[in-house]
Amino acid sequence: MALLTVENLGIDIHGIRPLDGVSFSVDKGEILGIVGESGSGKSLTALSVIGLLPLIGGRILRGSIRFDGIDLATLPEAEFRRLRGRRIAFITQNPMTSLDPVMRIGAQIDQVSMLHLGLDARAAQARSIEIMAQLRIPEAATIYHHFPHQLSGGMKQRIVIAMALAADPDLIIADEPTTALDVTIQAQIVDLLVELVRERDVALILITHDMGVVAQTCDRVVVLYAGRVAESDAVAAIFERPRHPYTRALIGCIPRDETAHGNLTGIPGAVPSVAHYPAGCRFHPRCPRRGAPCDHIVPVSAAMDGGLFACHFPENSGVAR
Amino acid sequence: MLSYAIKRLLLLLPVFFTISIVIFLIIHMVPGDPVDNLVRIGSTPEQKAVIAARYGLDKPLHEQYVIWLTNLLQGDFGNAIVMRRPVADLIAQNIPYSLALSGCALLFSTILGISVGTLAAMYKDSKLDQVVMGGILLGSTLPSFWLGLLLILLFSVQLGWLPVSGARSWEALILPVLTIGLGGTALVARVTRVAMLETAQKDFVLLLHAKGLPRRRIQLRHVLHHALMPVVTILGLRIGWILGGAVTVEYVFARPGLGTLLIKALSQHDYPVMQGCLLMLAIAVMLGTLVGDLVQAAMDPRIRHSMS
Amino acid sequence: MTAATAPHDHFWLTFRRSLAGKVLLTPKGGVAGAYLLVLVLIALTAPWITPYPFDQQALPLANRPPSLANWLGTDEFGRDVLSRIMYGARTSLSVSVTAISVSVLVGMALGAAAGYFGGMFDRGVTAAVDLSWSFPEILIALILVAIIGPGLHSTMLAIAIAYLAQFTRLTRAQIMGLKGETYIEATLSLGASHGHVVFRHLMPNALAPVIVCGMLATGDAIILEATLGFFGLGAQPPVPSWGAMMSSGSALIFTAPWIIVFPGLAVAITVVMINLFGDALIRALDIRANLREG
Amino acid sequence: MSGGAQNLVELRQLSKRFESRRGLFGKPRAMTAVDDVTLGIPKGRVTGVVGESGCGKSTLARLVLRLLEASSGEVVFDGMPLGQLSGGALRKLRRRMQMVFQDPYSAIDPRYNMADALLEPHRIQGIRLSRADARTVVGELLGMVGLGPQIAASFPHQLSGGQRQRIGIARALALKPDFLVLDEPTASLDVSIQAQIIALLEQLRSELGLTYLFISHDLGLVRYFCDRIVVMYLGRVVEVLPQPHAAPRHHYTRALLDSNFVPDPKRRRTIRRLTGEIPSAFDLPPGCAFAARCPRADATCRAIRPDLTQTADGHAAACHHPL
Repeated sequence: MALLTVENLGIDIHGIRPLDGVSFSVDKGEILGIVGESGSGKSLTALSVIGLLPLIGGRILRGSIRFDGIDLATLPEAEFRRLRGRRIAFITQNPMTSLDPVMRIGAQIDQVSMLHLGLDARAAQARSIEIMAQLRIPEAATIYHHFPHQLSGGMKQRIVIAMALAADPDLIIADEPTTALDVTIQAQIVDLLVELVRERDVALILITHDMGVVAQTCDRVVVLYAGRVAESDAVAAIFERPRHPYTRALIGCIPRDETAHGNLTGIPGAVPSVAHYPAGCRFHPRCPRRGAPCDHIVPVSAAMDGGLFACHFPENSGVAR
Repeated sequence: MLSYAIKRLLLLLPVFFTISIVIFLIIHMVPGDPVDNLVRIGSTPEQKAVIAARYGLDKPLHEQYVIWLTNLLQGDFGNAIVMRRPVADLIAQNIPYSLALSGCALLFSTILGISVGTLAAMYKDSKLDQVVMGGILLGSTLPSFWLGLLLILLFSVQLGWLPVSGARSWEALILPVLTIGLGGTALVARVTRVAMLETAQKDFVLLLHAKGLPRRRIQLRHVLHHALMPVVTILGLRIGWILGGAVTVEYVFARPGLGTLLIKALSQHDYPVMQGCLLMLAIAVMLGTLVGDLVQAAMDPRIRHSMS
Repeated sequence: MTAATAPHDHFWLTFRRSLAGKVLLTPKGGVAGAYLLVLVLIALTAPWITPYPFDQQALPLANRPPSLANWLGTDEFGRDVLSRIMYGARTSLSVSVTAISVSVLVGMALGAAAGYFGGMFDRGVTAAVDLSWSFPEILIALILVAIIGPGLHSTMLAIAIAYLAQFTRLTRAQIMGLKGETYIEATLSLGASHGHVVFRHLMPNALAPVIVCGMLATGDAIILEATLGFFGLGAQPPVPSWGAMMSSGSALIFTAPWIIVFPGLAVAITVVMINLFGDALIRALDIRANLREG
Repeated sequence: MSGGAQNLVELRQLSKRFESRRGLFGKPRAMTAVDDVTLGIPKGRVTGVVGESGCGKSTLARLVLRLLEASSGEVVFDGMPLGQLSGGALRKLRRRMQMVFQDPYSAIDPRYNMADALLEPHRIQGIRLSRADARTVVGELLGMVGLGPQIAASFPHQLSGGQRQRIGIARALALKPDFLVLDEPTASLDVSIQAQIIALLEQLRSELGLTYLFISHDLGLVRYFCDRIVVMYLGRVVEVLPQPHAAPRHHYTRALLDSNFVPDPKRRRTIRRLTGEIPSAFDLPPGCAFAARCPRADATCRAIRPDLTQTADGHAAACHHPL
């Protein structure tokens, strides 16, 4: 039994349904990548798991989210609140805007341990400074008294990570934690996250649009396209023998050293918006392998060698086109 | 923080001089000989000469200004032409009434406006929110002098609960404060509501939720703090609104005060009194802005640090 | 609705998608639009449609409460209050619309020049605007009227100057914001002149918020006109204006409250309607909701 | 400079300083966004400029087209020093050098439909077109960037990011320029669209014989797309790679390369931390700007600024201890 199992998740936001039948699971000590382009529903998946959909006017329509034996999809808000920040922590995309600008750094980290672990102010401060030091924040005791605007982007993201660690969570969800950062800083933060998972034995869901980040960090991957799971598998398998044409195309969009000129072509067309999802397989208008059933029959998710894919004409599976 | 306050105060000096020049020039912008504007109609040439010498009217304009300003800074605002008393006395006599009225109205608008705006934002789109929005619309559109007259009609004439006019008792303060306060409340409530709703969309609020903080604590401690910053700005900047409201409302309720004095001076063309009143109002506006800035700086470390 | 859409349907569809449709088909926008249309019609045709001439005095009929003959009562000279309110709409509307139009035009020119070219000119304009913005419009108008003397023309001028800061500030802010848009830089990189950038891109895009703000300010200007009139500094007798009517009526509040209640009501309803219409316009144009806080 | 190819554009000791002041009482401070850059942009090739935020790459792009006035130094375009041209002559010359911008969402006036947007370059340059000609021009430009003629009547908000960027490219090509500055043209697009746009740019270059200056923060992309790579750090050129896959000699380029996430789980990089943060461009150290983060930095590096020195193969690096 995995730590978190999401099954057949569907949500509704003001009458539109941006997620449809999303399933995945993640266990302790494991990094699960959820990868997709804009509008794929990857951030909404994160909000569903931490129960913050109502903030943006959304609700869970169907499916279950099982976390350590608790069904989060039906958990009352009062109980969910005690889980949030305590056992499930969240790291947001843009560190520049994720900290309260009028509150000292330290107080923002203290909040978590005081609220969830019942620490007094002194103990919370000691704990916060210790975590900051573990995250290799130089002069943690000084930075503790700083305000957010006095720190760089990379440092702020470390503070956000420190907040996530403050109550010793079991699961961390990081929503594009490096997208807003510079390349060299990105590498620092990603390395830090990987180290955390290995050292603390937590589960990490890493949401990203970057197949490169996935390849370098994740154990398993879920590829989302237009609110549905296209494919999920172990990271090595996904890159070695992608079954869904979208997965292959997405990997092919990132130039490598050996990519020859003219071989980077992208995927034709554009990512559909929620209001204009096509019928059948949502990828079919852009798919090179599409056939007769693709434009009206939704492909059922099939399992093979530990991976799942939803395609009528999968690659690398012996099914003829 | 102290150095910030001193710097802000220093920044006000050029503003003060600009305003004082404008007010000084009023007397020269009015058609006719400035001397005629400073003496009673029918004064003798001797009387005119005395005034002209006193204000240095035969000297170049900039020297006149220096004389005028020096007198001002020594508390000499000149003599009222029609009311025939030192302007300083008139102002000193009237200012407590205006301070009481504006102070109460400001307090009333701030407290009620922030509470109502916060409630409306927390229960957005509810019946309560709709009622508040309607109240805001009315409060910000009804002409204050008319509202004052209606309140007199209702509470003084029909119900007989409160005095019609004057300033003899504290009850006489209620209707004027209400009249000004409604407009002020509407302004504060509108800014508070919009700012709360905007702040609630910010990333850091999402992260506060993700940390598991209770919703109410997030709203009242974090979101409200940010929402109050624009409120303070608006209040500081538009403290003149309250004072401007006071001008008309004092007149409607026949209360003594700077507003009544100013209107009287305007209609009697009593320029020294006019200048004195305007100067006092200008100083009040400047102090309002200063207090607004300081409160802002106290609330937001980014502003405090921006100047050092 | 199949391929053969009737012309009528086509018109309806076009209307619904047009700006006018988006404003007028909301409940608030529709009611406010209808009221304002009627008010403008009354103002235009007042000389021909009022029950009585506005200056017809009948001293024996003075201070009569509302009756079938005089729906809204009569004033201290026995003049019909309803007729005077209808006539007053002419004064109030023309004064405020003219004043605000002048203010918008001058403010846009100043604000655009300051925002686009920056430098010393911008700093001067900004300082003047900030200074005048912190003083209430009523105070500025009072001083101006005191200097240039009472009357309709000075009221207009006073209102125009009192609101100048607001439009200059808004236009400047708009231009400053738009200046950062990539399409401005893109246009410059094509070799465009400043004139092209200002008149083909910046001004057209800055226009909508300024116009809406001008619309809302017209409501405030009506109040300002009424206030000046109330102090006896606006329209001079016998020309009726809503403010002047209340000025003469304020002494009679205990005996003939209708003289003051109804003109005030006319001001209040008109201003509320202008605001409702402005809100509908803001929504239809999808402009920032906090436009009102300047 | 290198490779024998003739330079279409030459930058000579180009610098740009921004003066700023904090508040009324603050001391005026100067930020050097671009510091003494000398560079040739060879005709018909793709020159890439790569660096992180604050390295001055976007400022450089604007200096090259004289959309910003340089503080010192000059830009020579096809033998003409841009700094000496009059306003009118410069505006005329803009036909030959164009720019594609980072943010396609705000690159087109929201009030313009695509036909108007595509015809604006002609209008600005005072080229009058008949109705029929205008329609042909719009059709051709749309076709050139792979869009259908029905797009002509749409407004920006009706188009996707990728479509808008295609329009941005078409506008830049409308006057048949020789030289395009591409300022992170794919940075705000989805990866699948980014690859489309890059493919389009490659195709256009070979068809039209264009010269590109490609600005990016993505070393992987630059290495794929460009013939020659210029690495910038805090306003200075620290390395010029004559071929995209040449081994780096500057430690910063090495770090950038190490920070790249290769999309291959079998080639996981060993965790090698580049410590420290990018310093503020306001108070630059006297020596090598990278010294604070460099594993090889010593006293010399902190005190003396290394010059960009070139070897025979056209490879240049500004480092006291090159790799």
